[in-house]
Amino acid sequence: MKMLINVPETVVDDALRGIAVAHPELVVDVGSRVVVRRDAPVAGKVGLVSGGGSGHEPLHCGFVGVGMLDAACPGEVFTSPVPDQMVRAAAAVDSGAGVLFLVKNYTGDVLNFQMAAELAEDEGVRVESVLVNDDVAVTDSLHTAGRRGTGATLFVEKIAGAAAEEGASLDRVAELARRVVESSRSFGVALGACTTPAKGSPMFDLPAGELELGVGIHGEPGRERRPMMTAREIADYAVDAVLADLNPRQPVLVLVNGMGGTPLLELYGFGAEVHRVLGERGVPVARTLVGNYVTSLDMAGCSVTLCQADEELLRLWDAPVQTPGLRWGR
Amino acid sequence: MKMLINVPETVVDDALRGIAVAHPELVVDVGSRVVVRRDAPVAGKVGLVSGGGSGHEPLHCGFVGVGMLDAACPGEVFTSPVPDQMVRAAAAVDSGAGVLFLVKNYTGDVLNFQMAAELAEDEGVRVESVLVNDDVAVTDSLHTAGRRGTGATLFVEKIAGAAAEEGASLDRVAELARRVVESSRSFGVALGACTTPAKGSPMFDLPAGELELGVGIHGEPGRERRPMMTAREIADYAVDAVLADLNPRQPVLVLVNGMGGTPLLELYGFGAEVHRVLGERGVPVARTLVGNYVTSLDMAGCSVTLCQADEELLRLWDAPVQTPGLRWGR
Amino acid sequence: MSETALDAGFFLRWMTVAAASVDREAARLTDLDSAIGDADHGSNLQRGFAAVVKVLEAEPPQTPGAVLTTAGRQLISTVGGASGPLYGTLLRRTGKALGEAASVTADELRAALRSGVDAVAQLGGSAPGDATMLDALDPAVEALAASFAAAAEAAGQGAEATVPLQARKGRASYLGERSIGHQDPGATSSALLIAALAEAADQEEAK
Amino acid sequence: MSETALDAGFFLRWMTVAAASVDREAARLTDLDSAIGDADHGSNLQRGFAAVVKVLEAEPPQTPGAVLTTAGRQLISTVGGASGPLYGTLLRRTGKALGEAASVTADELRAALRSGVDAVAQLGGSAPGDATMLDALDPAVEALAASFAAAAEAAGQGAEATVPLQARKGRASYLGERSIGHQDPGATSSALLIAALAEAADQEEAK
Ligand SMILES: Nc1ncnc2c1ncn2[C@@H]1O[C@H](COP(=O)(O)OP(=O)(O)O)[C@@H](O)[C@H]1O
Ligand SMILES: Nc1ncnc2c1ncn2[C@@H]1O[C@H](COP(=O)(O)OP(=O)(O)O)[C@@H](O)[C@H]1O
Ligand SMILES: [Mg+2]
Ligand SMILES: [Mg+2]
Ligand SMILES: [Mg+2]
Ligand SMILES: [Mg+2]
Repeated sequence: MKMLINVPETVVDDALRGIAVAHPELVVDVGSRVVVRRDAPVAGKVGLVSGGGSGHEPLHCGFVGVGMLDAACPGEVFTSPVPDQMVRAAAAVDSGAGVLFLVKNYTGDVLNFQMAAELAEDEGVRVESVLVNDDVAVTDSLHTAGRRGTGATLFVEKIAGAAAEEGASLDRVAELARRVVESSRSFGVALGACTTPAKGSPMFDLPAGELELGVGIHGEPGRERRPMMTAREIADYAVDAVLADLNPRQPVLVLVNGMGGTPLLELYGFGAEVHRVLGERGVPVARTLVGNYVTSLDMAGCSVTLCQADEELLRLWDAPVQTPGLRWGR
Repeated sequence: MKMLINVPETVVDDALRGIAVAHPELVVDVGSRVVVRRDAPVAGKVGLVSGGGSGHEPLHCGFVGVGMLDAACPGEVFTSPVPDQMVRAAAAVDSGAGVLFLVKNYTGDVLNFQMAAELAEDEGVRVESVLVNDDVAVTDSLHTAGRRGTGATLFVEKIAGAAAEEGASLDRVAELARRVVESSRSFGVALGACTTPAKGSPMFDLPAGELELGVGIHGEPGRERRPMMTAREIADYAVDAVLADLNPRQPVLVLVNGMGGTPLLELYGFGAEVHRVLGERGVPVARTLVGNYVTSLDMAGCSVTLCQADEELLRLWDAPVQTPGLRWGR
Repeated sequence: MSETALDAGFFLRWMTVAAASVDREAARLTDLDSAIGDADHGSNLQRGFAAVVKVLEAEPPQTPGAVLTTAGRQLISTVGGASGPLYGTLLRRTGKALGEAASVTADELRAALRSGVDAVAQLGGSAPGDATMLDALDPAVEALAASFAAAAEAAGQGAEATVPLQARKGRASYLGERSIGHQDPGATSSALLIAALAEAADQEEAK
Repeated sequence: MSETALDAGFFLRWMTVAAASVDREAARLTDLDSAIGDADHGSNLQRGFAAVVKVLEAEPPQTPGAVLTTAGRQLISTVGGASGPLYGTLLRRTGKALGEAASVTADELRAALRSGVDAVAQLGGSAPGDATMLDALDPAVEALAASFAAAAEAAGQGAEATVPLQARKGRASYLGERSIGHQDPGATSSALLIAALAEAADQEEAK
């Protein structure tokens, strides 16, 4: 598998140097692997910190900026970052109003953020953590690591970010973030596997004419393999999987997310099918976002995330945001 | 090759329906294949119309909005649109101030826009056309169709769009657009071929361990094939190819463009290498944009576009823009 | 050359036969285009000629000239790409040259096709030898002086003669020397178009 | 069980042997992880143990406890993923339990490892049988009562015993029943770690 890289070992550092030149509004500490908005800490504002393995760009580094994250901590490709990064980020963004860690539910992310929270508190930073776990392909039981955090992370970071920007307290921002988590569910599908620089070959074998249902964003295989389906059938399947676990009584935010390797042309067509199913199921749509936001390197495929949005969440969703990956308003 | 589609025949219509649901600020006429900003025609404003084959998203439909295009005409995948579309678009966006056609230099686009211009003028619309031809991989001689239009299209649409938004006259906007064209050059590289829905298999065979230098954005093979190179080597090659044809005496706008199938993580790393070469060659950089903007379906690879920007071009580049694919300011 | 009068029915048959032939050969045309172009020539013409047949069936024009101008306009409105305006212009200009006569002779058709082909050359800024559709169309018009069959034969040979040529127009020109060794897709579809003309003439004779 | 006193040098050797073994087996660990995880376990530990060796060589700690707490801290700071905090905690807690003694007995090491392994279980919320590193570590500590060789043997068997198990913790748990039939990468690396301990002990005896 050919990649646009120098050597696998420097992929993340190289990307951080690129982010630095493309986004002068961010401070990129390549050595420590922390990306911080340039005006941090913002006086009186709760600091939002997220992070996780690299390979999901624009998540998380591309969501640092006004109205979203204050800092992001990128790990190696598909490997959660180490506590030192989060501790440093927390120190950089804490204005005294406390810091919220937004953590995708993977054992590695959970453990590293947990250690970081302890260390940061030792240094006098007040830290709250919110776990994002939206992927209905994984059952949330005692006998699993629980639902994965995937597309809903974007909703949580955006909405919590807007609240923090407005000056909400740490408890309030954390409560809103938890509400978004509870209101959001996702389902993902792969048409082809991704290739990590370290491995250099596709992470799983997907024969021609088959697709993988219920994939995560780390190139893990899914739970079921089926003969290839049309966009229409995939939309039916994914939306129904989400609705089996989320019964929206309010209009939903819809994220039609590309995994990285699927052309935007196809993704828009898929978005139309998602809207069609939602209409057929009687679910009204408040807002729709289509694009490559929570990716899995060059994986071909898509995911659907729904978030049932009350008026407050909707207002915060619409609030201005200015990051490399998400921008509107003002 | 698996695709997230229903049937190849409806791919463009399906995508247009998706664009309609995702972007209520645009009017999408699926039947006529014209995408227009909702407030068109804007009184006193020159109307900017572009278009071309589909498969390059967000170009062009994703660049319709305040500060950029007034309308876009998407053709079939990699096939230029038909004159009827441009005539309809021109009528929809003409406020009386005239319409500018921004045309990428491909025989099909040139001929269809040319016919459309004649027809629109017959209907009383004043039309000017500007040809974008930035790809240095193709020599511009009597014995070729001339340099292709690729990445510079984004610079032209953005800068001409900003001037039109400010109320510049048709002649003035056209003159600025031509200045951007003259000041811009591109070079593209493919690590893997793309697959069109109609063909269903990769457009050319690229053996493992080789890359294709000097590719366009239609899955055409390039001019030269070489053993695989590192990001560093590719940046050297691409930037030097551009600089052989453009000798910037002013700071440049840099577009580090992904072809669609290359992860953003890798693209940022490549962006860092492009900056390094430019530094080594003594070319100062004014602005850098990294991302998938002028794509070729799922082609793996990238292109580099430089535009030598005087103060006026730079000011217009920085002006507010609000489109699905490019957004900043205000 | 036969002096049979060619009426609107003949021209409708030409278009129908051409549409069927393009439909049958679409995959081959696209394959040729994928080697040196962008893999859409077959589907482009398939879409275009299907639309042509549809409009001609819905409201069959009454004169040879009207059949071709209608067909040409329809190609322009539905094909796109380089081939849409070029084939559209070929048929439109040929049709215009035929005027409003209810039927025309083969010689009149040949003269009209000449002006159609010249219009293609002018619009495309191209000449025979550039490895384009002109390499099939141009010799076909010349050979039409002898017979329809000779025209079809000349068009086929013209298409094959593009193989060793370096493309100088259209997308294939981007390949420079790498375009040598491939048959031009547009020349190939032009050969189909002229072969369809010969087939329509055969059917005419058999009547 | 031998009553040899194990000094800081012994623990430094353990870590050096472990690092070499992880380096050698990195591709295999990553392959196992790619079957049921995300294909990074090998490179994760390679990066981590390389950092451990570097820091231990730069400033070799003077006591067994300090060697292990330093190594554990270094793993936490460089590995990431699930295995970083888990292996880091294993070594840190084991090291803490060894206290500040200049040398320790094998029995003291076993007791310390017990508390290290318990800390892993607590941090991970996991138990033997979940198809994780605990399936190698837990039986290894038990077998250490007999000998280092027995511990290595038990860890290897424990790793193999994860093959028929359904994973209930970590990334592999997402696969549900599809995780059955694969050897857990973390259990495999744990077996390497314990084998490295036995090898260090062999070298100690050979001295
Ligand atoms: N300038 C030109 N003059 C004459 N024929 C041309 C010219 N440019 C392209 N063609 C013809 O058009 C054919 C390609 O048609 P098609 O694939 O449908 O359009 P596109 O190249 O836009 O994808 C070529 O094979 C060639 O025969
Ligand atoms: N909760 C847990 N308890 C014990 N061990 C675990 C747990 N979660 C994961 N592991 C171990 O970690 C290993 C995976 O490590 P690694 O691949 O480096 O991290 P990640 O899963 O984050 O990519 C698994 O094979 C398993 O042995
Ligand atoms: Mg990992
Ligand atoms: Mg085309
Ligand atoms: Mg073509
Ligand atoms: Mg792993």
